[in-house]
Amino acid sequence: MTTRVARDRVTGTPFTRGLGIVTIAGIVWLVIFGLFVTPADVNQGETVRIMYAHVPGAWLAYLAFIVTALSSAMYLWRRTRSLTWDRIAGASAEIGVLFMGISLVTGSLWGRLTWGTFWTWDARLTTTAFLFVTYIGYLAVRNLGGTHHQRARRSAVLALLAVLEIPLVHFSVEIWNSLHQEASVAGNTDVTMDGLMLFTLFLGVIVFTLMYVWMLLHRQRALTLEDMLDDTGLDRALAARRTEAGVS
Amino acid sequence: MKDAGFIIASYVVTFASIGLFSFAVLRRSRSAARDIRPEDRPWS
Amino acid sequence: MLRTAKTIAAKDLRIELRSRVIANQVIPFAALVMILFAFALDSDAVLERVAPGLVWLATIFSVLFIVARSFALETTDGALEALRAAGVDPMGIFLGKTLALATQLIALEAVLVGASVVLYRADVSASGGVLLVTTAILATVGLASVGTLYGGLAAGAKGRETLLPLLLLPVVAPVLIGATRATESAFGTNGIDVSEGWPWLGLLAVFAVLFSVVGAVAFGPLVDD
Amino acid sequence: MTDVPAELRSGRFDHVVDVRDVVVVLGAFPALAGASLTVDRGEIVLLSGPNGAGKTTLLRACAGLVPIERGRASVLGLDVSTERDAVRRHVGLIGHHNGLYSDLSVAENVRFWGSTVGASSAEIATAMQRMGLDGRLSDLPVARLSAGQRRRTALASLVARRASLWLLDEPHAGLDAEGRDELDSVLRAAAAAGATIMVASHELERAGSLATRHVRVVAGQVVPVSGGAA
Repeated sequence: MTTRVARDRVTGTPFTRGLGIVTIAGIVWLVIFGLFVTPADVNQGETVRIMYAHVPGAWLAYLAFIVTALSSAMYLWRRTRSLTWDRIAGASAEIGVLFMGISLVTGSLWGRLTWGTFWTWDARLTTTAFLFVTYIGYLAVRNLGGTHHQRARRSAVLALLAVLEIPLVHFSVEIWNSLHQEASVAGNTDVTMDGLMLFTLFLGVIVFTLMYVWMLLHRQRALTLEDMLDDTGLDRALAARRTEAGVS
Repeated sequence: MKDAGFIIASYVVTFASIGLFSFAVLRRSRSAARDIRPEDRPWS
Repeated sequence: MLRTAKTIAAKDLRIELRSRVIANQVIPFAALVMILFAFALDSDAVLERVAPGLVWLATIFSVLFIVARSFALETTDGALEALRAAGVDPMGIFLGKTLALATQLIALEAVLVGASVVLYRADVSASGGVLLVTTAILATVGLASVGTLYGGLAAGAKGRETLLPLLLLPVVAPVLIGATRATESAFGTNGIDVSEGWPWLGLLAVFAVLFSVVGAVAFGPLVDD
Repeated sequence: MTDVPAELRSGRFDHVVDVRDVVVVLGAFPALAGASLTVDRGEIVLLSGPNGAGKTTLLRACAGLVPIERGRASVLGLDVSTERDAVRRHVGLIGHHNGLYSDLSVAENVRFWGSTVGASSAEIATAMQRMGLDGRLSDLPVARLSAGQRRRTALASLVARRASLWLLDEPHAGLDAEGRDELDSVLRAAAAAGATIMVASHELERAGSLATRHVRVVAGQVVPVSGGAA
């Protein structure tokens, strides 16, 4: 029985299972509504359908980075120095980098169709690209090694520094951009959303948020297992060293 | 009909990467769990 | 704390005075980059237009080398660890190393501005000169602070040569933007008036203050394991 | 980890070094696997044992340089984990690295380390003199010194910053015979004046004659020496 449990739901619980089923149903619903049920936009035409995948993805990336910052702060603030906060921060940053990468790709596909260009140096886009690189750096620092608590403190400080950096980058790019006044990309991209389109967008945000919670729980537990694995390895090595000492 | 290709591509990119990531997480935790007793897991 | 900072800064500058690694290697490198830009862009008109940006781009690349050198001093014979082991105030270490770094950067920037006057025909008026000096000071404080902060984090790590640019370059983007725009006004590039440069200094000042204060607080936890 | 008894904090303590069941993990390797040791004021304790047994890690644990995973260690009544900065100011560790700047001269290095605690120039001159570094040698850059002369410069730096617990990892390595005698007499004088010294060494003959007590470190634990040497 125990082996079955170990095989079947390692990082899962009844809660995450239920959540997973709801999420998958939501994804199916979202895809059907996004691709087929909603009407084409007056200005953007069919292109607007990318938005139902893009906007929730971008929202999620920002949410994930906010969670990273908050749990890093919690790690440093709480006297217990609980590694759970650190693992939540790490797991959330990984998911954030994933979704930011996805939304950069979907965003540039959308941009190519609407603006005729994959990329524009608009403040929001540029900040997003910087955010992406910054958190790749954050993940690199998490893998530097050392003890769990060394990793936790280093990366927590770094995550808080990133929070500081982002508004500065955004602000500077914004005023840098405002000077250029190059005919800002194609004029007529305003979306006039009808009820069904708005509903689908909200549905996307909700479905993606559920998906985020599911991924975060699993990733956080996987990190816990990996950390525990280091520790059980330690117990065994400790026992081995003690016997060694007894023998000599 | 270039639009359709782009639209479908963006959906595929989104859900394929999410699927791959989730799959990798589950597989890594499964291999990590081999040496840990289920009753030691704080969430079960 | 200030005594520690003074001691550390004096030590770093004395080492540079003896070894002349920055003077004989990094500054020539930066000047070389300016010359290579001229080959690549190949037109006086273009060069004149982009000269301010090139000065700061060359500075930021050189910062990577100066920071790496600054922490190589500390790690080759375990001096940084010895400082930690002696309970020396990390805030003092941070301020001292930042101060030494800033001094070296100012010398580098002077050379680069000189090079852009000679190579790219940049033109500085008296009022532009005041703006330029203020810009250089504020940008330098910011660059030296983040450089020391992330340099310390990367110092002991494996793969520090590649980690440092990955961490540092995204952070210094505001300095690059602000300093470039201010320098454009100081040079009068594209007929921009000197007075248009001053607002950019606000950005540089915010960056400098923010990262020198935060750096002083965060340096200890980042370096100390 | 956080509940240090009040009487230890106030400066009244039983032992200068008090290490209890300490586990230190480097990577995934338990470099110390439950080590216990007490050292009193004025002692010169020799730590011997095979390579990789944990001698260096034990010294680094006493200096608050490695995180203690389990167990507790205190130095001068200060907890090594929670009052690390205070511990460090009283401890001088010389390991495989000397912590010197090779572009600076001997005098500049010693002065630098002395000035981190605000030592006077008289103190610094004395420190160099006691390590035989006065005269011509003092103006040479460290890069041009022999290994033995560098070690003496590091020791002089330690004297200059007034450390009261000295943790020396293989201090005799690389010193010539004269330098070793000098080193031993300096260490004895320092111990007599109230410093506490722990020496990790392979060279039992040399370090054994210096030490007032001898313990072995084996497989990450401290074991008494059979036969009770010195």
